[in-house]
Amino acid sequence: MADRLNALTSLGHSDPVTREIGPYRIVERFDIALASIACRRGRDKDFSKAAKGMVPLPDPAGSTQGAPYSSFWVAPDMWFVEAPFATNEDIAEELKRLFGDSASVTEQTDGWARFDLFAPDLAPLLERLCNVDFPHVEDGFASRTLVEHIGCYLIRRRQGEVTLYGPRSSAKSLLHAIETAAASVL
Amino acid sequence: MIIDHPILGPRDAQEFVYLGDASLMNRPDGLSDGIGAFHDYLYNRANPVGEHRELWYHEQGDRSWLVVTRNTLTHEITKVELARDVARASGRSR
Amino acid sequence: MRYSAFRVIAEALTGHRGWTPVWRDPEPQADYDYIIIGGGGHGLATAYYLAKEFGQKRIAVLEKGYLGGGNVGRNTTIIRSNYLLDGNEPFYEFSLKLWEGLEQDFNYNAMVSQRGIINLIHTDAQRDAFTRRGNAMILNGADAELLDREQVRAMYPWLNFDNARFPIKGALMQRRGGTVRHDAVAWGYARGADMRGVDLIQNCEVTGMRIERGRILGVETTRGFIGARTVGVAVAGSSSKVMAQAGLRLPIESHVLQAFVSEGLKPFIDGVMTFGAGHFYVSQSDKGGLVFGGDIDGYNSYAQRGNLPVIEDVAEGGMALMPAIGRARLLRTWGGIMDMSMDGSPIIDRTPVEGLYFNGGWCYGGFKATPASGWCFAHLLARDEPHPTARAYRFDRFLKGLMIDEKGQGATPNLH
Amino acid sequence: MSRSHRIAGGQIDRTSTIRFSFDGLPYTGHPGDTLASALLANGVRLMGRSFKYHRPRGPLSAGSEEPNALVQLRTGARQEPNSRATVAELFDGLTATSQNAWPSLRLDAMALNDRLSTFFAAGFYYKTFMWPAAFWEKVYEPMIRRAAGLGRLTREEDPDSYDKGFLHCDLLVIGAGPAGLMAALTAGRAGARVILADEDFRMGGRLNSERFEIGGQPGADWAAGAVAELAQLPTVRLMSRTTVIGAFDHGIYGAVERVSDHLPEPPPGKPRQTLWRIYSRRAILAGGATERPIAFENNDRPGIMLAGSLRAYANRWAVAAGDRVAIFTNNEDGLRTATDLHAKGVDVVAVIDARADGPLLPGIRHLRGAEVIDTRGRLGLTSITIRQANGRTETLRASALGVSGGWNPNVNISSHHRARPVWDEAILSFVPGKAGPPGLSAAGAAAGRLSTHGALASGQTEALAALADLGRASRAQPLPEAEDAPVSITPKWYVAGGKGRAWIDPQNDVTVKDVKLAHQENFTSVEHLKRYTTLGMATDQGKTGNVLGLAIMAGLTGRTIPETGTTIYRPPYTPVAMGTLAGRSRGKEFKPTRLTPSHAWAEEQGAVFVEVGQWLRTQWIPRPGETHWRESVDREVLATRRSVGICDVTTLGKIDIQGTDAGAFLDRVYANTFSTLPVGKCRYGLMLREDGIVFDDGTTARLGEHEYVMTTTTANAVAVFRHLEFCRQVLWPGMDVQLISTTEAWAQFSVAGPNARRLLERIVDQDISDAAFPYLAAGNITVGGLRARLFRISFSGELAYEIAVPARYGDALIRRLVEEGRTFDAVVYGTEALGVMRVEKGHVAGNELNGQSTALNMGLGKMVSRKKDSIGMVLSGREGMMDPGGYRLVGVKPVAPDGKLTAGSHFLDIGAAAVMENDGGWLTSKVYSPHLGSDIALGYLKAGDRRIGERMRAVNLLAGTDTEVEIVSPHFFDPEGERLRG
Repeated sequence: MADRLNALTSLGHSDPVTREIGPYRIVERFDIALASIACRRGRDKDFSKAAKGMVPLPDPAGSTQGAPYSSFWVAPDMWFVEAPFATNEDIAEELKRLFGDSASVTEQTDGWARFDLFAPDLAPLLERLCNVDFPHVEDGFASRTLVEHIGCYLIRRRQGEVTLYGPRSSAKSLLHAIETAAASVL
Repeated sequence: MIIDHPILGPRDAQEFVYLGDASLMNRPDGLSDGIGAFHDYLYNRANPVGEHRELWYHEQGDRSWLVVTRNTLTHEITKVELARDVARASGRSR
Repeated sequence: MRYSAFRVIAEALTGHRGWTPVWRDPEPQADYDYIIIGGGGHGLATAYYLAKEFGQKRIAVLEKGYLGGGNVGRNTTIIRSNYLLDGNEPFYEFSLKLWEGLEQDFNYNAMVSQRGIINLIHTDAQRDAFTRRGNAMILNGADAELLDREQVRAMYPWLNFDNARFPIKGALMQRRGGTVRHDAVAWGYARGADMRGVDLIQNCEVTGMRIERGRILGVETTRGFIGARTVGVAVAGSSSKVMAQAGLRLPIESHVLQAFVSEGLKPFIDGVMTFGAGHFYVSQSDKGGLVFGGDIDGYNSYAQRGNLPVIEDVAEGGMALMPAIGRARLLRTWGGIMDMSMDGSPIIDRTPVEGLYFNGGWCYGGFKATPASGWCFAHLLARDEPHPTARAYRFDRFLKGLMIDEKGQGATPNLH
Repeated sequence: MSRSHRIAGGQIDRTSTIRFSFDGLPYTGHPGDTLASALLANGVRLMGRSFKYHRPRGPLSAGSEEPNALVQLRTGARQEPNSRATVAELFDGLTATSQNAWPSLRLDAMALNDRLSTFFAAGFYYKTFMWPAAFWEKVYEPMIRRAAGLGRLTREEDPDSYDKGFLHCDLLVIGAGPAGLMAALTAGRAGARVILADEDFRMGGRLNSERFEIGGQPGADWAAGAVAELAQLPTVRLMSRTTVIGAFDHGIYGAVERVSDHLPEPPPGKPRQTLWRIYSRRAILAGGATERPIAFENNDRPGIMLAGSLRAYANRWAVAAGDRVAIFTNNEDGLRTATDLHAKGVDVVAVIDARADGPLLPGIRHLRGAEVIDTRGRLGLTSITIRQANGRTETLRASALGVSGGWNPNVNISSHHRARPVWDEAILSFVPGKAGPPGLSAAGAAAGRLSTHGALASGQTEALAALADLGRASRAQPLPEAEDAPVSITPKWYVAGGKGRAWIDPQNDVTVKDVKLAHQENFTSVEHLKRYTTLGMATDQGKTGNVLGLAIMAGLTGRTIPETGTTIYRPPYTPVAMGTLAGRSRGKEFKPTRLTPSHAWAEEQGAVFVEVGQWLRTQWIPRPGETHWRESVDREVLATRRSVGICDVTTLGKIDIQGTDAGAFLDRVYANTFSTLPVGKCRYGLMLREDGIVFDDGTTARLGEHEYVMTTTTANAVAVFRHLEFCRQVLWPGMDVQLISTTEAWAQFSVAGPNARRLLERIVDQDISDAAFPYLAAGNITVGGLRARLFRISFSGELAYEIAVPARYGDALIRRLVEEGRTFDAVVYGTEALGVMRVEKGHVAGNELNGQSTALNMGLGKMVSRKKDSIGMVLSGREGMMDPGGYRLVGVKPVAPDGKLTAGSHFLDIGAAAVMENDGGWLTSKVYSPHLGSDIALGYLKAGDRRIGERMRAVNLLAGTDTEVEIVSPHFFDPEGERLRG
């Protein structure tokens, strides 16, 4: 058996980057496993039973933190489940075991580049990036949105912390957009 | 424009992709209906001045297809439904 | 009255007292041989040619608002015949030839200006497609040239050649393409038709059609019933609304197309240019305004106004192509209602109602088509048979699978 | 330079001095000045030339409605043509030059047009320049075009950056005059989220230009106090230098914030301007009113300006526009200018009042029932001639004349949804119509409430109404004391009887005569008037002139003004820089860039990349010594066919399709059948649009009983996914199917060539012998224990696989493949070689999948199953699409081996003339086949399937080439497909 392949971040480095621009800290995350779960038609009961106590199923436009599984809503009957990569690299297989045939599970870990944004007040940055009324939405708010023509998922962890998931192939363009906007706020 | 998504609330129309008249839901059956039925289904439109039921896809959102009732003269939107629900109600689940 | 330089000078020296009305404002008569519904470019051209070329009399044009208030008064004034498909190219080339003799024909200076149009190429596949198109144009008797990157650079060195997301690789050029002073087209045809006895009736909206035993007898209007043997509908933008009065559903959706003009600037762009990697096309008017446009807003609308996203999209295309216009200012935006057809091509045809004829579905090809559309519609009205160059513009092409789909987008009007 | 025209008071900071230049001459001003106020303070009145007649022009106004004082601002690549000096904030080092004048502003050769003006009446050009026909393009038009335009655009790239953003609020207040401030205070105090936007750099609106008192203190001070309070309110956002440019659907407003225009250049990282899209639940238009002139002979000279502006220059900017000032008014407000200037010690020579009665001004020569009939002064006003009530005419020396014809509420934004304004006889002007943008109401002068008290009161009233709508009931509070003078105005549009020209639109040189001519020629509809005379088409959109023109036309036709019509305004409220509307989407950032997993590796190899949609793909990888791209591509092709080649195919769309009905679902969206596909196998799928035209193609694999993974073309990935969701949710909502894209999740490489298996055996952990992993096998495998996928499919016609690993390992996999491939002289090939091999194999791709072609055209007609219902099945059977004489995919070879082919060439029979009647079709894709040693092509040829073996011509009339070709099967290479099964 050949030896193991090395992994690179979405920006093409072996280690994730962190950028500081004024009050803004942009942290690339490379340690999260991701998978989508979709409830099969007519299997709602089995689905929620399987999830109970294991995988949170937040309401539309919401997200829930948990251990090991956090998750956020993406579409009717569909959620993205997050877990630490170190312990849950095979997240899709785990979830398949958990949900059996009540759910369609798809590996998503490498489909996305993730950037966590930190600042005392992220509103001035986000109002230049996407059409989300950030000061108005609650913690846990999760939604797909457009950032400079790039379709992303935005999760408001709290007033000063946001997660952005963007398509892995566009990671550089996405980071550039965030950095440019941050610089123009200063 | 702003579309009041039945699940997500008001969302900018920029997040959506427009298809057209909601009559595009009523696809004939390929095994029982012929070219005439499909021709009328695919090509002819009422294209009204005023209230119009139309299909929008929330591509930069939750990927729901919606049936939006919108006035083509004022752009006022009076009703927004999940296309899946409308389709099921009209018996397309069979 | 005949217009000429001499006349202008003579009038100038006598205080312009001699100028007479460009058209009459007649009261509608009880009935006509021909009623043309729609006093826009196509309707006026139809009436003009019906009288001048086909020797017909007792013609009225009914306009719900003011003459030339349709899309002929709200477009980006471009003329060209750079089409691909057999069903289209001969028609648009016929139109371009009519443009070339138009001003002398109707003795009105519409400023037909053939300064050339280029469609930029950004990928090899685009070059292949434009090569196919250019050959089709020449095979149809039109002119076409394929320019390489350096030839384009020589024409417009200030385009974005060196920092482009989608590099310019060349262009398809039609030197006979250009622009026309759009309002003057309507006025020239109106004046010419009026001089030949056509009644141009403004502020007269058609509210219904009188049809008996499958035959049209006339139209109900805001100024009473007006009888007619033959009724031609040329109301692109409102086609579905008017034809619904005859109980017909059309393969057409109405969409808003926005157009834009900048503040007046000293000469910057000589010809017409279309961006191949975004929604942007531009020319510069004789007054100095950059006249430009892009994609339709994309949803059914009769509102004659658009929204901000398309304005931004067009500006993005403009800046990507010509970074020097960053400090030019957008002065005015406006919206016109387009008849978007199911294959992106027009319809000039009979209808199931005897004596009722239809002209519409012009998408945004309507302005450049004005002369040929008028001529061919007049031909159909006068002879009850299609003009050779408009033979393909039939209703039943969708039933028979003979679509004329230049863009290959299928039955999705907002993508044409 | 003449002496300073500064007077006492004003809102300029005299403690610091700003240097600037105009037409090369140095001047000084103060913070708080605009370019116009500073020039006037320096005694400069002449600032521009008009469009048609090149008449000398000075500022008409002190605001954004300015039609005359347009200059070329800044230098080099930062030049801004047509910049209004009346709103350009002065900054140190500002450089401005005049426009549309040669050789100089004072001595403009083109002013000859003014002498010949009688020949240039409205629309004269429609009546001449027709003979000889050819002369239009060759002689007349070039002449006209050279004269076109006012300002000049530099051809350099705009060096500044622009930004965009989104704002959300309960209430947007447009304009920070008394009405807007009171509205914002009312809503802000009630805790509503308020945005107050004002185009000026100093909030307060007219209060900054008047001497009114509010609540016992100067209006400007009250405004400053209100702004200070608003700044303290947590839910209020103050945005000065921000122009609301348009009202769009559902409460969305566009606004432009001039972030750095008051600075020499933007600070690092900062944009020049920001475009804000403001999402508001309610909005109040408090944009004030614009004064209009009265038309009289030679009313366009520098020194003649709107009375309210003359007053503004004196009160706000401490500038007396002239040492001897006269006023011509038809309403009470005009008198205020006289009083204010008089109070500031300026010599007011006379007030010419069109009204016959009313109280006389104390201490000022006040002539009632009088009118101005002419003026003098080539480059600036020197005297005016007046006619008094008794008919006596008199000439007065004057260097400034303030004109007031009444005030037009700024209804602009309220008409952006095409709502017609309505006529208000009391103020002789239009006020916002009822059917304006939903959620927008007007307050203050914009609503026709022209007194300060009226402004404050209506501001509060409208804010309370908005709060009620928002469910935040609040109570009215006592308003501060303010003047509430009634409007006293008499209709006076133009001074009749003269022979000369009286201007209505001074920028475009539209005069009363032009309106009369339009009427004479029956261009009486207001739209015809506008289009024929160009009235209102100038950069000010007719803010000062439109109503005047309308009124004059009404007088000529004997109709009332509302009968004559209204003109509605279109966005933007004031002109907007293109850069602002484009924001950050320009240059390389025009669209996002998508990179493949092998991008970094390919860059190291010096690969040439090509744009494929938003993707950058490797086109070919030159080796040292290769001078022509063909050398590289030929090598890549030959090496692949000889041994093995590797290609990054990650960009192909991948859609994960699961559910108990997944197979049945695929049967309906594909023309061919998939429910019968065994698990662990893949199959080529053909997808049609409902109109029977081919939509997309690709291989789809069955990985489990209820699990498929679909491959789409790179170009259609998004459109196919959208279409599948439509089918799933709308057409067949009863099906148990779930979809999700996995395009980005997997790094996928094609490994093709006789040694493909031997190479992969060194990579994967499983047995992939032909027995274990036959042609069209598909499944999950592992690479060094890492989960991976393997598909045995071939686009090249070789023994080929596509191997996929999680994207993060893509870089490592390409390096491993290259490393292990050395043994076999493996190459990595790009899209060009990919294209060569697929054409050699006769596979259709983008150029054949052109949205106009059927399965039958492609020779794939048999794939459309008629046994089941699928999208496009029925309509693909229409007669026009089943025509045996229709296009068929063929292969094309030049008869002479060195014959050249070009994609896009058309087929003609040998000896046939090059006319459309003889057109046989066209070449879709052309490549050079190193394998066959010649150009080869695919093409669509009428009845092509029946013409195999025949000779024709491939003609490219654009290049003048005409090549004899042989029509062959599209499968140039290994037609039996032995190699790919090997």
